[in-house]
Amino acid sequence: MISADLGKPLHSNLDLSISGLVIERSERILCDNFSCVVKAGEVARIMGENGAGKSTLLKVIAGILQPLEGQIFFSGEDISYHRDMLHRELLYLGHHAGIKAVFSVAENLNWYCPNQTSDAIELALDVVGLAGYSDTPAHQLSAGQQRRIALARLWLTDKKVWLLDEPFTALDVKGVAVLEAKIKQHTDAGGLVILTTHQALDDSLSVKEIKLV
Amino acid sequence: MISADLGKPLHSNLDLSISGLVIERSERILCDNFSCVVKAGEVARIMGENGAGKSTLLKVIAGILQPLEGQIFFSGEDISYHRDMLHRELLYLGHHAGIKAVFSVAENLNWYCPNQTSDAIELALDVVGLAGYSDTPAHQLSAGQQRRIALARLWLTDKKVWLLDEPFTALDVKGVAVLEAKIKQHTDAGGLVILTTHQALDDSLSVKEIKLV
Amino acid sequence: MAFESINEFISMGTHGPYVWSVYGISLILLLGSYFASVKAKKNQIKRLKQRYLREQKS
Amino acid sequence: MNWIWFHKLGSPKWFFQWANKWSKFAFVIGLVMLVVGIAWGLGFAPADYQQGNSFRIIYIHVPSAILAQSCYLGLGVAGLVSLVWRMKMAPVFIKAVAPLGAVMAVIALISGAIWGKPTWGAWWVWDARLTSVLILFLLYMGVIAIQNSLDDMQLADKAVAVISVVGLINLPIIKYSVEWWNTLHQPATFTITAKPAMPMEMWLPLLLSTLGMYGFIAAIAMWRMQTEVLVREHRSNWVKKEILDNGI
Amino acid sequence: MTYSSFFYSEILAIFRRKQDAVNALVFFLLVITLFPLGVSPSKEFLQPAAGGIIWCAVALAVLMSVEGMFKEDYNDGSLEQLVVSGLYLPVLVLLKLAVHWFAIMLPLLVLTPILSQMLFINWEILWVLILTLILGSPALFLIGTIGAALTVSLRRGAVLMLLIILPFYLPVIIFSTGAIAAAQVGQPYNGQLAILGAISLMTLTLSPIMAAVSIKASVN
Amino acid sequence: MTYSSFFYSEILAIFRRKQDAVNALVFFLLVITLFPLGVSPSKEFLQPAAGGIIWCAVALAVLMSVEGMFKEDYNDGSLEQLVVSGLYLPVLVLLKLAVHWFAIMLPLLVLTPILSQMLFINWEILWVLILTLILGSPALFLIGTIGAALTVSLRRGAVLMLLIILPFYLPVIIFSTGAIAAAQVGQPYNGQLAILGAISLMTLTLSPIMAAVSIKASVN
Ligand code: HEM
Ligand SMILES: Nc1ncnc2c1ncn2[C@@H]1O[C@H](COP(=O)(O)OP(=O)(O)OP(=O)(O)O)[C@@H](O)[C@H]1O
Ligand SMILES: Nc1ncnc2c1ncn2[C@@H]1O[C@H](COP(=O)(O)OP(=O)(O)OP(=O)(O)O)[C@@H](O)[C@H]1O
Ligand SMILES: [Mg+2]
Ligand SMILES: [Mg+2]
Repeated sequence: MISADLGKPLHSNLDLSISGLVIERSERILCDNFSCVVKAGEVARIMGENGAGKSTLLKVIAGILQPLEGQIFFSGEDISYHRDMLHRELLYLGHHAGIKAVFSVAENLNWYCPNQTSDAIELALDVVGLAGYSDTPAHQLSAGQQRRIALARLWLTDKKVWLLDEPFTALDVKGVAVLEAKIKQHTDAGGLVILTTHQALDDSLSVKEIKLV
Repeated sequence: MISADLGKPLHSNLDLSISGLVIERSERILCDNFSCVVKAGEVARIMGENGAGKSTLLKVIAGILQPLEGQIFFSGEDISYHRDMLHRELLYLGHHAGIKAVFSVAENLNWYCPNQTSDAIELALDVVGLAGYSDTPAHQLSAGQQRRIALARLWLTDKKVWLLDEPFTALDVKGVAVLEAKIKQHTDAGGLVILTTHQALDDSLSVKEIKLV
Repeated sequence: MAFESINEFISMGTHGPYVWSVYGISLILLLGSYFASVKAKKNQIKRLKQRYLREQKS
Repeated sequence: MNWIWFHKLGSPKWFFQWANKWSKFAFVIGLVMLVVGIAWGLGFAPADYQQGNSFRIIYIHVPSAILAQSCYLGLGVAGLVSLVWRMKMAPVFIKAVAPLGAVMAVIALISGAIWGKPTWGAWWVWDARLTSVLILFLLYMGVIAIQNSLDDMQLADKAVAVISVVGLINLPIIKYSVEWWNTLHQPATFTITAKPAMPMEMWLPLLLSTLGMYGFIAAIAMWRMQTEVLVREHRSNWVKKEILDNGI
Repeated sequence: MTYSSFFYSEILAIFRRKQDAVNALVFFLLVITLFPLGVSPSKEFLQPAAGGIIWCAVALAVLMSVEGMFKEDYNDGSLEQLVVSGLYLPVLVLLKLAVHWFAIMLPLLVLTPILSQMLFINWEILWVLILTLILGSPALFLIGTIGAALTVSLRRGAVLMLLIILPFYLPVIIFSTGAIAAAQVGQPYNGQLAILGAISLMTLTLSPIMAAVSIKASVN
Repeated sequence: MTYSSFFYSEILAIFRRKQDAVNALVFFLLVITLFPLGVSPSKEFLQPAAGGIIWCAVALAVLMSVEGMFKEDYNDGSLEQLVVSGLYLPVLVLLKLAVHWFAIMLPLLVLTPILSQMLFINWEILWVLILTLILGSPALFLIGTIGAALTVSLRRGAVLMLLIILPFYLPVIIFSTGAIAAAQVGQPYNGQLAILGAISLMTLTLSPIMAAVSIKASVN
C-alpha cells in the first residue's frame, strides 16, 4: 500500500492500538479496560501521577510484562501474544537504560547498532553532547551522561516505534531541547513515539495526551 | 549566643563555607579552587551541565568522597577531615535514596527516624502522598513513590543541613510543589539547603545559584 | 493381638524406644502439618471476611 | 475419555468448590485407613522373624517414602502443565504440595534412620536408597527456597515450575546415578530392595496405611491449595460471595 | 542488535572482565588445596580421592562463575533490552554460554595436568579425567544457567543458586568420578563417558529454553 | 538513625529474609553430601575426614552468606546513609555481624550433631567439634566481613570474595581440624582451642575497623 500523502514515507501506515487492556500489579488493577490508538506521526504522552502505572503500561506494550486481559494491535495485526513483529520496529528505553558499565561509550552503541559506521556513531555522540567521550568507560560518567549514551541510540536507529520511559530524567536543559527536537523530527518522518514524563514539554511538540486513571 | 533576630530560631548562626576546593575524578579536575558560602536560611542550587560535577561536589561536602585540596568550614569550624560535627546536623539524599526493598514504607522511616511516633510518620506519609501505603513493601512501589519515601524523611527530621541531589527526579507535578514548599519552610525556619536539579524551580523559592564550571 | 500384655506392647521386645520414637515424631510432624494447614485456611478466611465487611461499610 | 474435569480443575472457582466437597471425604477415609493400618501393624501383625518388633516402623516408613516420591512426581507434572498450558491451578498445586513432600521425606529419613540403628547398628549409611531420599529432600528444599526467596509472585510461580520440570526430567537420572554409584563403590551390605516375601497379615496393614497416607495428604493438600486460591483470587466476586454468603 | 553483535559484545565483556576467568581458576586451585590441608596430604588418601576432589572443585568453580552471568545485564537493564530485541532468547543464552565455556573451561583444562600431578594422578588416568571434563562440563554450564536466570533478580542469590543447582550436578559428578575410578582399577569406562555425553546433549536442548523462560519472568 | 534503630532494623531484615538463613543451612547440608557422593561413602574415608569436611562446609556456608551482607545496602544507597549518619561505622559493622552470627550459626550448631552422625563422628568427638565451631566461627564471620566490604562495589563479587578470604580461613580450618584430629587419637587439644579463641579475639578488634575503612572506600 502506497501512502497517498507523499510527504510521508512508506511506513506511515503503522499504528498501535490497544483495546480493553487490563493490567494487574501486586494484586491491584492498574488500568481497567484501557483503550487507545496511536498513529504514525504522533507523540503520545501517558499522563498520570506517581504510581499510576505509566511505566507498567509501557512494559506491557513492549511485551516485558503480560496483561491480564485485552488486545494490542500493531498495524492492524494482533500482537497480544507474539511481539516479534513489534520488536522488529521497537526501541524501548526503560528506567535502566541498558548501558554496560565496562564498555566504552562507543562500544555500548556498537552493540545496539552494529550496522552503523564509527563516523555515524561519532556524529550521534556529538549531537548528544558526548563528543570526545567515545573511549571513556560508561561507569566513569555522570548520571546524565550515561542517560545520553542510551539516547544516542535514537540517532542511530531506523526503528519506527519508540517507547521512552521518562527519557528526560537527569538531562540538563540543553539535553532536553536536543531530545525534543529529535522526537519531533522522528514523528515528522512518520515515526511513532509513546513517552512518559513529569516535566512540561516544549510547545513545538504536538502531543497527544493519554490519561491513566 | 542568642540571636538578635527573634524571627529565627537559635540555630540560625550555622553556615557552610567552602574555600579553595579542588576535586578530582577519574584523573580529571572537576572543580579547581572552588569557593562558596551558604548561610542559614538560604537555598543554594548548584548549577552545571551533565557531568559538571554537581553530584561529586555534594558527596565531597557530605564526606563520602575526599577532595584533593581545600577546606570546608561548618559554623566556623574546619571540618575538612572530621565530618562528625556536620553529620550531626546533616541529611543527605543521593541518587539512590537508601530505601530498603524488603521493608515496608513505615519500617523504612522508622529506621531513619526512630524517635518519631507512628502518628507523626503517618502524617508525613500523608503529606508526601503515600497515605495508605505504610504497610506496603517498598519494592512494590513505582519509581516516584519510592523517591517519596525518602523525601518523607524531610518532614520527620530536625537536621538543619540538607544536601539533596536531584530531589525532584521521578516526582510528579504535585510532588514537586509539595517538596518546594517544604524546602521553603525549612529555610524560613533557619535551615540550610544545597540542592542540584535540572528543572526550573518555583519563583517563591529564593535560590542562590552556585555555578560549577 | 501379637502381644501378651500391654507392657510387652510398650516395650516391643527391646525395640520399644525405636518404634515409639518413630511414631511419636511422625505423629508430631503429621499433626503439625494438619493444624498448620487448617489454621492457615481459617486465618485467610477470617482476614478476607474482615476486609470484605470493611469494604462494604465504606 | 472425558477431559472436561481436567480443564475444570484449571479454574480456581471450580476447584475450590470441588475441594470443598471432596477434601473432607478424603480426609475421613484417609485418616480411618491410616489409623486402622497403623494400629493393625503395631498391635496385631506378627513380629518379623529376623528383625523382631522393630520392623513395625515399616507402617510409617514406607507410606511416607512412597508419598515423598509421588509428591515430587506431582510437582514435576504440575510444573509442566504450568509452563505449557499456563493453567492457574498448577503453581498453586506446587506451592501447596512442596512443603508436604518435604515433610514426607523428613519422616522417611527419620524413621529410616531410627530403624537403621537396631537393624544395621548405624543411624546412617551411604546406601543408594537412603542417599536418593536425602537428595529428594534437598530438591524439595530447593523448590521451597526459591518459592520463598522471590517476592514477585508471578516470578516465583515461573521459577518453581521451571525447577520442578527440570527436576522431573533429572530425577530418574539422579536416582539411577546414585544407585549405580553405590554399587560401584561399596558392595551392597544391606539391601532394602530385596523384598522379604511378606505374609499377608503384614502386607495388608501396610497397604492400608499407605492408601490412608495418600488420602490424608491429599486432603491437607486440598486445604492448602484452597488457602492459596483465596489469597490469589481475593478480589474476584465468587470468593467474596463464597465468604460472605456461605460463611465458610 | 543482531546475533553477531551480541556475540561480539559478549566476547568483549569477557575480555574486559578477564579477571573473572582468572578468579574462577584461582578459586579452583584454592578448593583443591583445601583438601590436603584440611584432611590429609598423604598419597593414600589423595590418589583415590583425586577424581572426586577435582570434580567437586570444578563444579563449585563453574557454579560460582555462572552465578553472576546475568546479574550485570539485569542490573543495568540490558536484559530487558535483550527481551525486546526481537532476537530469539534461547539462542542468545546459548551464545553467551558458549563464550563463558571457552573463557572458563579452557584455562581450567590447561591447569588440570599440573593439578593432577599434585594429587598423584597417573598420566594414563589424566586422559580419562580430561575426557570427563570435556564431556561433562557443558552440562554443568547448561544446568547452572537455569539457576542463574532464576535468581538473577535477587541481590543475594548466590547461596540460593548453589542450593537449587548442586543437586542436579550430582549425576555429572558421580558418573565422572565413576569413570575415573573405573579407569584407576583398569575397568572399562566407556559407558560412563557415553552417559556424560548424553546428559550434556539433553541439557543442551532443554536448558536454553528453560533459561529463556526464567529470564522473561525475571525481567519485570 | 541511632545504634538501636540500626540494630533493630538489622534484626527485622533478617526476619524478612529468614529464607536466607535456611538456605545457608541447606547449603551446608548439601556440601557435606557432596563428599560421600563425590569421593567415597565408606566409613574408613569419612570418619577421619569428617572434621575437615564439616569445617570446609561451614567455612563455605559462612563465606557465601557473609558475601552478600553489604550488597543490598550498597545497591539501595543505605550504605551511603550509614557513612553520613554520624554513627561510628565499626560499631555498626559489629552490630550487623552479631545479628548475622546468631541467624546463621545457631541453626548450624543445632544441625551439627545430626550431620556428624552421617559422617560417623563419635559422640565424644562431637563436643570438640562444637567447641571448635563456637570458638572459631566468629573469626570466620569477622574475616569474611572485610572481604564483603571490599568487594561490595563489584557486581560480581562472589568469586573474588571467596578468593580474597579463603586463604585467611586456612589457619582457622587447620587449627580446628587439628583439634578434632587430636581428640580422635586421644591427645590433648586445649592448645588448638586456645589459638582458635585468640584468633577470634584478635579479628574482633581488627576486623570492624578494616571493614569500616573498606566500606568508606567502596561508597563513592
Ligand atoms: C534413612 C534411612 C532410610 C531411607 C531414606 C529409606 C527409604 C526408603 C524408600 C525410598 C523406600 C521405597 C518405598 C517404595 O517406593 O516402595 C523404602 C522402602 C523400604 N524400606 Fe527403607 N529407608 C531407610 C531405612 C530403612 C531401614 C533401616 C530399613 C530396615 C532394615 C528399611 C526397610 C525398608 C523396607 C522393608 C521397605 C519396603 C521395601 C519395598 O517394599 O520396596 N528402610 N525405604
Ligand atoms: N564513579 C565514577 N568514577 C569515575 N569518574 C566519575 C564517576 N562518576 C562521575 N565521574 C566523573 O565525574 C564527573 C562529574 O560527575 P557528577 O556525577 O558529579 O556529575 P553531575 O554534575 O552530577 O552530572 P549530572 O547532571 O549528569 O548528574 C563526570 O564528568 C564523570 O566523568
Ligand atoms: N515491581 C513491582 N512489584 C509490584 N508492584 C509494583 C512493582 N512496580 C510497581 N508496582 C505497582 O504498580 C503501580 C504502578 O507502578 P508504575 O511503576 O507503573 O508507576 P508509574 O506510573 O511509572 O509511576 P512513576 O511516575 O512513579 O514512575 C504502583 O502503584 C506500584 O504499587
Ligand atoms: Mg515510572
Ligand atoms: Mg548528578
